[in-house]
Amino acid sequence: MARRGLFWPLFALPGAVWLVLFFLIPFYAVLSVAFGTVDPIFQGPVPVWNPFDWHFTTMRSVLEQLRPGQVFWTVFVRTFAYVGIALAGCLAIGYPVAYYLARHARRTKALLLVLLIIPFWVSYLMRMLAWIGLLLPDGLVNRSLVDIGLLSHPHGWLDGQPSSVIFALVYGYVPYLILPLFATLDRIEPHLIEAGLDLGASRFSTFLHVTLPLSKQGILAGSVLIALPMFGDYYTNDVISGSPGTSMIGNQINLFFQGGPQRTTGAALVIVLAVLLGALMSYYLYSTVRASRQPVTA
Amino acid sequence: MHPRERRSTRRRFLLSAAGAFAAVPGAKASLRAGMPLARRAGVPLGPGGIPLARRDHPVTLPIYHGNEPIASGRSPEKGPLEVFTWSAYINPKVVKEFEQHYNVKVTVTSFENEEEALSKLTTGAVRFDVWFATVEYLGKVVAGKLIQPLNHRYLPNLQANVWPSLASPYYDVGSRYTVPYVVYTTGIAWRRDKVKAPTTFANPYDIFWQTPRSSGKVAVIDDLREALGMALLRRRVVDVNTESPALVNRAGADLSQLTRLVNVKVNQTDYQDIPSGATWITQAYSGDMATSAAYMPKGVPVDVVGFWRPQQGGMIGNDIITVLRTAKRPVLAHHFLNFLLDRKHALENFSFLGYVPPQKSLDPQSLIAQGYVPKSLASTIVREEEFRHDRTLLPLTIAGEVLWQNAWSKFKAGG
Amino acid sequence: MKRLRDWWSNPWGRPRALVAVTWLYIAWSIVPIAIAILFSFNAGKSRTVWQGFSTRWYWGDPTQSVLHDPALRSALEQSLKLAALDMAVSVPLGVALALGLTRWHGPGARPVNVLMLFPLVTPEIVMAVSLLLVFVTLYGIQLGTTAQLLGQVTFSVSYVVVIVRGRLLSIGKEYEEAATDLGASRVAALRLVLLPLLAPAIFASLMVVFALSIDDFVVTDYLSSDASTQTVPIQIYSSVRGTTTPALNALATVIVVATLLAVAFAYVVHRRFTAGDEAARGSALREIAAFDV
Amino acid sequence: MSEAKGGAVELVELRKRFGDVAAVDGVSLRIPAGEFFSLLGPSGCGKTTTLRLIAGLERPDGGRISLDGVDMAATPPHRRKVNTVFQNYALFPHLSVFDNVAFGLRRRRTSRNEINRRVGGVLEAVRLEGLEKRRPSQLSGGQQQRVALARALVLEPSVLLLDEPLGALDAKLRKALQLELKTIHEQFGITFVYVTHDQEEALTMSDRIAVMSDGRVEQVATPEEIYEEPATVFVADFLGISNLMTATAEGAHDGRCLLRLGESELHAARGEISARGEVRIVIRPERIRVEPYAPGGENRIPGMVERVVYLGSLEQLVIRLATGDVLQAIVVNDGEPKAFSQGVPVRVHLPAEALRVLPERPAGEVT
Repeated sequence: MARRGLFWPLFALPGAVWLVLFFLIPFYAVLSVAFGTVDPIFQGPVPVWNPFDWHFTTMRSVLEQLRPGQVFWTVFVRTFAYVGIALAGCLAIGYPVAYYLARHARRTKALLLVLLIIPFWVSYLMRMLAWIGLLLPDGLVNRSLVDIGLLSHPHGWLDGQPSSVIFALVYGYVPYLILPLFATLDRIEPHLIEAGLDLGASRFSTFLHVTLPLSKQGILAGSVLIALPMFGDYYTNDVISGSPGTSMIGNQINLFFQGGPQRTTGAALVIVLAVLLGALMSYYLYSTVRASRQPVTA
Repeated sequence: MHPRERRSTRRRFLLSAAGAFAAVPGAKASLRAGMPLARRAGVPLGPGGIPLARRDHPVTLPIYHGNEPIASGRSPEKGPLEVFTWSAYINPKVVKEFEQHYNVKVTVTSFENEEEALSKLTTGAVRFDVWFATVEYLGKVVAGKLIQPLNHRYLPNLQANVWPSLASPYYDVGSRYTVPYVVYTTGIAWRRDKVKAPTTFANPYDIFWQTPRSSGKVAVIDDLREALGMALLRRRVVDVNTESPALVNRAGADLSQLTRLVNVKVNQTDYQDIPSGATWITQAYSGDMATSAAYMPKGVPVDVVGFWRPQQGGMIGNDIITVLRTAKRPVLAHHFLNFLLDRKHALENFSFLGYVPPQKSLDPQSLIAQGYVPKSLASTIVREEEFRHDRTLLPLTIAGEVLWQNAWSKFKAGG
Repeated sequence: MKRLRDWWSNPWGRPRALVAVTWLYIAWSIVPIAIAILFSFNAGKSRTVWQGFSTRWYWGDPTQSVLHDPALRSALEQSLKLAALDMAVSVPLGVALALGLTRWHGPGARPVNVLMLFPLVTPEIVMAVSLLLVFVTLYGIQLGTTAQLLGQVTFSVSYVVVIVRGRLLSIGKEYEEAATDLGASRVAALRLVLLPLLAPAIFASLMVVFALSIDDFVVTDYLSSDASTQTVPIQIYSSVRGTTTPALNALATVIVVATLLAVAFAYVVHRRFTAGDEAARGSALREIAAFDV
Repeated sequence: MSEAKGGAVELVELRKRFGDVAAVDGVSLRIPAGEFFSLLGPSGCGKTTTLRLIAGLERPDGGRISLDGVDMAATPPHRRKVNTVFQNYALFPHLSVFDNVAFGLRRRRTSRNEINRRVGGVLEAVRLEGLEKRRPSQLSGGQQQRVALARALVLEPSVLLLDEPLGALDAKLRKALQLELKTIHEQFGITFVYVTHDQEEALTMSDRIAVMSDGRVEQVATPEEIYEEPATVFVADFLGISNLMTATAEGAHDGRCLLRLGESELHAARGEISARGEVRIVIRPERIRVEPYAPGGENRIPGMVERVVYLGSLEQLVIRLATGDVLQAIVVNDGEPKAFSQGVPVRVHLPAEALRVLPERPAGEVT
């Protein structure tokens, strides 16, 4: 009978071991490096595995740089601003589209769904590549704007403009928002909306008082889902701007890891980022775990 | 037609001395790890206790017990020879010739930048025979026993062909660990058709700071030593290896000012951005500009590209080739080094790279005459005597590295 | 004004403003990609000025085409190789984990369940950094294809679990019970009944993993060792800002077309598998979209 | 064909808990071979769990299950000579009708010819010939139900377990299939254990019925007994509309129990006639005689018609007694002009032979 009890856990075992080996322990390695030392010659990180022997100098100095006016403060504030604006942009575009698709599209629904899914399957950097081609000084955007007289000479879209970076973030991440939003909106029973209309509410107020509250979970989950990777993004900024003036927190971490031996500092920054995002992450995990339990009880 | 389209990535790594990284808390970390920071009789010590090489302080690199040169008279091993270098930094034709000559296979693996290469080599994540390095890290890699001393019996071309000053350079007296590969200078490249020349400014470096309506069209090299070094030269600081916090921080602040003034870009794509017009003013390596002609759009003559460097006191340097201590084919590796120092192969490399090899027999004027380099870019040719008075980026103490890294980090953060 | 309001708020008509927004968005999202694909067929070197149709950047050009430029070709090969390996490892691993987590109600199930969700929400750079550090400081794993595969599987497996688990919950236990009741051992019930019923989800997982792997830049880049382990996104990243040729567009196009073909194929297979299963069939698109995490 | 093939099931003190809930709480049953045995009760009473315990799909926490005298505790479900028709049939959607039915035979490595023969035979028995190649989703509900039946029967089990097999079908189809199931039972002669919450279904089909509540068996008896002689308040209440009243019993007199219901005195000839103290008494609506109002009479209580519900062949009267109790009575609609209409005073006759005294269960056990 013991075999019977082990049958399903055995299925979970390889995956669980994998996650421990390649997710949990690696994260601990970041801690061990951030609170570890460096080797005297190459200044490479020497992890300290025992937490009782940890050194806090690196972290302390990173935290000092996080005070208002210091380097990391500037970068964090800029990152939060970019992500915040990009998120608002994504919602402003994504919500109406998801709403239309879920509520009103009928015959065209399947076609629209396919069209909305296509960008989802096109590599992120390919989509950036596409825009870079358009935004180059002699690209289509500049040429059309000059042709119709909106610009007197080509604009340097790729010359380190914060607006271009935010635009690219919106373009890059909005597909990841639309699908979860659509899923949520699609789940709202039509009769709830009919009930709203029946009870004398206008279309708009039905939306405001029925649809919007019911889709709140989806909005939050979708927002977290795209905000988290945006916080760690460095490549969008790299390919669209390349100027220090638009540097984000991901760029700083990348600088420490791919550009030099100061991985200890990089690891400390990673931990700071993870802690700051912890609230967002736990919210998302919480709602996901709760949602995944629903079908069982229903 | 030079098939150079793939050369993009190499640019980021050239001369990437202490590299594009920053180290806010590094100083404390290194003290904690017991770094030797003492100065002995006025000679600063670098990482591993090896004195910092300066032109007036030549350094004989120590040979450690257990890391001696290979014995003479051995025959080359069977391949494959594994070479670790910047991408497209060797003419594939030269590699093919070596393969045919020795009847071996050569695998050329490229890295993204010197720091990445170094950290991969030190962690044992990769293993190679030959490694192309920079002078800035030489002390470290010798003290850390990453590379092995050379046996000159296998390298007759070194004394025969190479400029005397680099056949036994001050950073490695007697060429115990290294042979030179190519030389280069760092200057300013600009579009003559878009902006005024650097020479029209009282201080030519002010072209970066004082060209109106150039926002987004100005770039510096994505290398902390080069970029900060340029800012130092602008302030007429001649010691580009200074460890004075005031000077280095001021240089950093000057660069940050560029961010505010012209949204300065930090990249390594000067060699294509100037021809394409994406950039009008950039800090540039001589070798990169030498190949401009290959990147000019149709109908734009190559002479719209200008390259300026001071008559005296500009930035100059060279790359080095080493044999790794863990090399599995050390004899073959020595032969490879010697092969690259051969005049014919050096010239083939030059035609591919645009970077001048320090060969005695290569006359700069003849390179221009033979059409390797356009006349308008004659200033990209490097001559041996320039090494006497120009500035070279050299190793720093750990504290110095940290200082430079901090200034760089601040600039890169857009602060 | 009134006419405008009526037009907007006609309770029976279609919400025209929403129609406009939706179609504008779709145009905005797809047209740039279409243009980039178009320029991969440019006869000239420009990525911005049309100079006639040609396939030189795919195979015509003897040195710079995707077929002939060793860097582009190797990036393409490495991308496809990693995607295949990632699918081969993470799908079985994820299916097993999903089965285990759905059917096992022991004390260990819940922590694993939560742990499984973490890779979905961890910023990629955090994962990349932690994997890099653990590989070089603790595991001694050489960077390169192996390390890249381990990294990709780590974030892919959670997607597989989420997709498969969703289907498992909708299937319920009764089919397995019926099978054991009819004399099938638990293993036979799994093989003959549960796995065939999971087939649509497994196909969806394969496609999602393929796309994740092909698309991944950060983890793959951090764990790459040399030029031979560069993938298409890395290639795009490192050369997109320069004056590269339309060969880069061609490279990206190959990947886009490969992905879309794979998705279309998966969709067709999905429909076949669910031919008798109306409930599953309706969700086919959504399952393929598979982001209802 | 109706020869018994074994299949005697015995459950002894069977127990199963899910968390805090005792789903099966000490069930003991003895089902002889060949019987059509029903487990009847409201949802959540433990009848399905009992069935699953017999099938081996759940492990009991305590007690014993034996089949033909052999303990089956250690036998996994796929080795038990017991098969199940699941509530929603659980037909494998990816397999054809033929493959669904052949599934179990293939697990037993039956030869191809034998499979063809037996599947053909059983499909004939359930009248599904010609549909072998269809997928379950291409069948009607009734056809799916038959496939599920065929799939289980083809394995020639000793016991067939049926978990609400008609639950998903419409009323008319249910009636037809009830008869069909009964025929198949007779044809195969094996034991049927039938779970249902539908009392009418249980009454029409079963040889015997166990009424369950809260994981316990309330009563095991033939349909007639269950209906006529409910052993407990629960059984009485669950089977049809019952008129339950609380009265005071004063013990037996001449084989009848003397009861006081308010002012009235009643005699009951059935049930616990020797009971004393407060008891529950029950009478079926159709056994109540409604008479025009007149004072007095044995077992007769005055009342007033509150409502008349027209049921087609019958009429249901809701009558409020002088004692305050409300009764339902059924009278045949014989075409006479309506004698009893709303507000009319009547006299209600509760015949002693129809009036039953129920044993009072300890407090807390009755829901």
